[in-house]
Amino acid sequence: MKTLGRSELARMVALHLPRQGFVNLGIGAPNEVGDYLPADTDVMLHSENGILNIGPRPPKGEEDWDLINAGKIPITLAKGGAFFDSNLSFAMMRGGHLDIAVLGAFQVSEKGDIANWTTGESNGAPPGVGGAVDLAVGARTIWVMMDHTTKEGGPRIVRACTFPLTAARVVSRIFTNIAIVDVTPSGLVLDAVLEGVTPAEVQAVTGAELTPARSLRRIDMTGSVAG
Amino acid sequence: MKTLGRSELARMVALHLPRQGFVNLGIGAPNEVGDYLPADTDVMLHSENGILNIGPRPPKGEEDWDLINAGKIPITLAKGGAFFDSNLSFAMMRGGHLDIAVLGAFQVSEKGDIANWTTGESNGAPPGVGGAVDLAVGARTIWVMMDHTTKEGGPRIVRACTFPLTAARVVSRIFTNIAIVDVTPSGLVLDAVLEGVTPAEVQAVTGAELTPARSLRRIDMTGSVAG
Amino acid sequence: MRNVVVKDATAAVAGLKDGHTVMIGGFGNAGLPLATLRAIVETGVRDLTLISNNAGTVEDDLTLLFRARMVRKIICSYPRGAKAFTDQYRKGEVELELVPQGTFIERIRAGGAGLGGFLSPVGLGTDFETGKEKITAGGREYILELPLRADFTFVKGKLADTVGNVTYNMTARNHCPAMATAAETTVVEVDRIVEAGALDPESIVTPCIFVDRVFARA
Amino acid sequence: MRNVVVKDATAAVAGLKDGHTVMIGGFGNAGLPLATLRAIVETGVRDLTLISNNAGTVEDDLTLLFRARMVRKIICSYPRGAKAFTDQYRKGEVELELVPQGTFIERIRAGGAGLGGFLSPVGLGTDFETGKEKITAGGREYILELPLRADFTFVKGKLADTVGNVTYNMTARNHCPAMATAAETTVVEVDRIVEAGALDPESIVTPCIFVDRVFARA
Repeated sequence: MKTLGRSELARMVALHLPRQGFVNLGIGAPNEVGDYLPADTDVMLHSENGILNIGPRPPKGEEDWDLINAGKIPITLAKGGAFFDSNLSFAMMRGGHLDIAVLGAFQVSEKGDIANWTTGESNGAPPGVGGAVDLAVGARTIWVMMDHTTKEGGPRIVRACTFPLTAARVVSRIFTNIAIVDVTPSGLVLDAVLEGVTPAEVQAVTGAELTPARSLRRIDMTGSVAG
Repeated sequence: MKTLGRSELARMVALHLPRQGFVNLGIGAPNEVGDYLPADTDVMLHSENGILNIGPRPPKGEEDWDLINAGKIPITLAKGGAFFDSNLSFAMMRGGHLDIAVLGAFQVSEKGDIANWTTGESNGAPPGVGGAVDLAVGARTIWVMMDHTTKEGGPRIVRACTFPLTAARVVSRIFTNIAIVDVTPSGLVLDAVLEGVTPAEVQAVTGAELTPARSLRRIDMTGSVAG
Repeated sequence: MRNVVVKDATAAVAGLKDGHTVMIGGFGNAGLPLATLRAIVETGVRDLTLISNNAGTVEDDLTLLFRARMVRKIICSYPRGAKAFTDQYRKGEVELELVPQGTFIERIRAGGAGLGGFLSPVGLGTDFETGKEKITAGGREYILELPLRADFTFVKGKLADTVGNVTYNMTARNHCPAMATAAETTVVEVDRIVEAGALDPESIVTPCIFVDRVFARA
Repeated sequence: MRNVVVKDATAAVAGLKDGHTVMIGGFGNAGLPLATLRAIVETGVRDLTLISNNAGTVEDDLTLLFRARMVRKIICSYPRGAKAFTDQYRKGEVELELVPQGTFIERIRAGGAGLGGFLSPVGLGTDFETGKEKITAGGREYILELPLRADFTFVKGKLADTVGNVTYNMTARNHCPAMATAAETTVVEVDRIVEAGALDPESIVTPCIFVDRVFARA
């Protein structure tokens, strides 16, 4: 089955962000969404280590290790940005001030439960959680961005998460490398499918029932969505 | 009976403050203590509306109404001072960061209970509390400064407060216009008496038992204490 | 780029409705958004629940709202010396919830920070524990204090940039930053508006995420 | 005038004892007081309870304390990628209390602000509610989270004045200001010390009341 590349998936998410609002891009793949925001976007990016309005990545050699994001990657501050302490940063999250958080996940359930901090199988290695739970509970809208299946081909969108939960009933939309799925009160709705992939094929690798949207949209290999 | 004037009482309290530390002077009479601090003191004055290290009063005509103390009186900022919001200011109080608070009071009990926010007899007027309770609970050491008796000559130092409490068991020392009284686990100790006043006379206008200190000190009419 | 500048105080109070809960910054006159208060009076709204440290004096301050009989209830720490409020309070026309000031501002912070409440030692053994749940934690007894939130917050800043970052002036900061976090709509009246990027990002006290409208006092 | 400047990192860690609880600021290396960490290693203290967001990496950071086997327990949010810690954790030689980061820093703030705890929605219905009291307030269920305090806090600032006021550098601010409020003794390692009055009083992040010692990183 064809799948979107990581960059194209990031681009697809970026194209779905509103023109303005306060957005937190999770560590890892979600963070790449920032690279695909239009230059004239009014979106302001937040990072939980105490910065609002993150600018483009710094040029090579101009990194400052006191100016990093939650993934500990060097960043820049855009015009109109601000620094603050962790208490205020997490107040922004827990207090519902962030419009959207885009998170990676191991599993999402049909009810919108998210499991993204541990698989529970650590082989004795210490677990880490960071700001994952605070973000999943706090932001007004939670989008997940992940591969549709595990490396072994098993489903990540499931009826009930088997991995330890990050938060219950918070995810509203799932962007994967083959589809866009909305979490609605009446179940999962298949909003868009990658070109060359059928809804039936998506359903076959999904662990919960998908209802195709009335007008199913098409994702092309660049991550653009039409229809 | 002779009594100390308001200014001399303020001076007496000032002379008892340590050479350094963080001190909050309550609204009203206690606030005048600041006028009698030695010029070279290392004491830093806090006010709950968000300032640390209050300087001398501003010259007439140079008042700035954005720079006031908790009594809404214009002040100045001393070198090394800082402004902050009310949350941090009350965290300083509640969190035990202030060394001493000097408070006015209607009544203090022999156990160190303080009643200083209302007499409970308002004739229908609204009560006001401000930061009185936070301060009485939060500062590490609570000193009270008040007239020894009511206008009618009744005691303000009592076995149990009859007015609504501000906080229970917090006062460690009481400075009055005729005496200094320490609140100890074994009861009230008369530490100093104004010249021309006898311990028996102090006891007569006190509503709880006073034990004279081993070496009773003498207060002169300027508020200096010797012995 | 985001731009939250509105033309004047009238535009700043748009959407304020009867029955709303309104936070107003300030300690005495420091931090009080006076142009905003005048504009609120012009709206003619009624039955407001006011959350502000004081209740005015005898001057043109929160007194304006009481004179115009817009307030049903006030939550505050120190309403003494407030003539118009006192008259209405004596007649039973306005309700008072008196809160120790540190508890007052911590409840507002809790509202803005998404907390369900906090355990405070302040008020134990006094009238201020009446009607409140007591909880023992770490071997000590505390009062459970609940968050405060509002429909609108109106505060006074010193400078705002066009995206909505705000600084304050000296002790006029007081309750304003916490209140700015705890309302559906936060409006900041400032002395002057500057371009985005003109404020030191290390010295911004209220980041723009909390701010919906700013306007310059005329 | 108050003067809290000490000569060097060795003087800064004086009084640190076996079994102490120690907060260390920083998110990754930003805000990490590295000279202080080296001085802590020199003291040879043991059985520390560490409160810090991370547990080091493979470099000279918190790893130093684990390599020297000084830590009995760590309270943190993200100890992944921490080689020395991980080795000891696997062998059961060090205890881990994992806390969501927002809860972590709010517990520290509660410790510094004299609160007995707070009600948080974070972690409900997850492993993070295990063993914690649940309290219903305002019709909603919350987890009761308890305060954290320490014997020593060590953080990294940008500038300090001689009386102990502190500013931070960009995202190196992170957990440092809250930690500075929550210890018996707070020590700040800075890039440079300036005279009292040289810092803008509006831009001081940690007022000197919270600070016991400052020293300039060599």
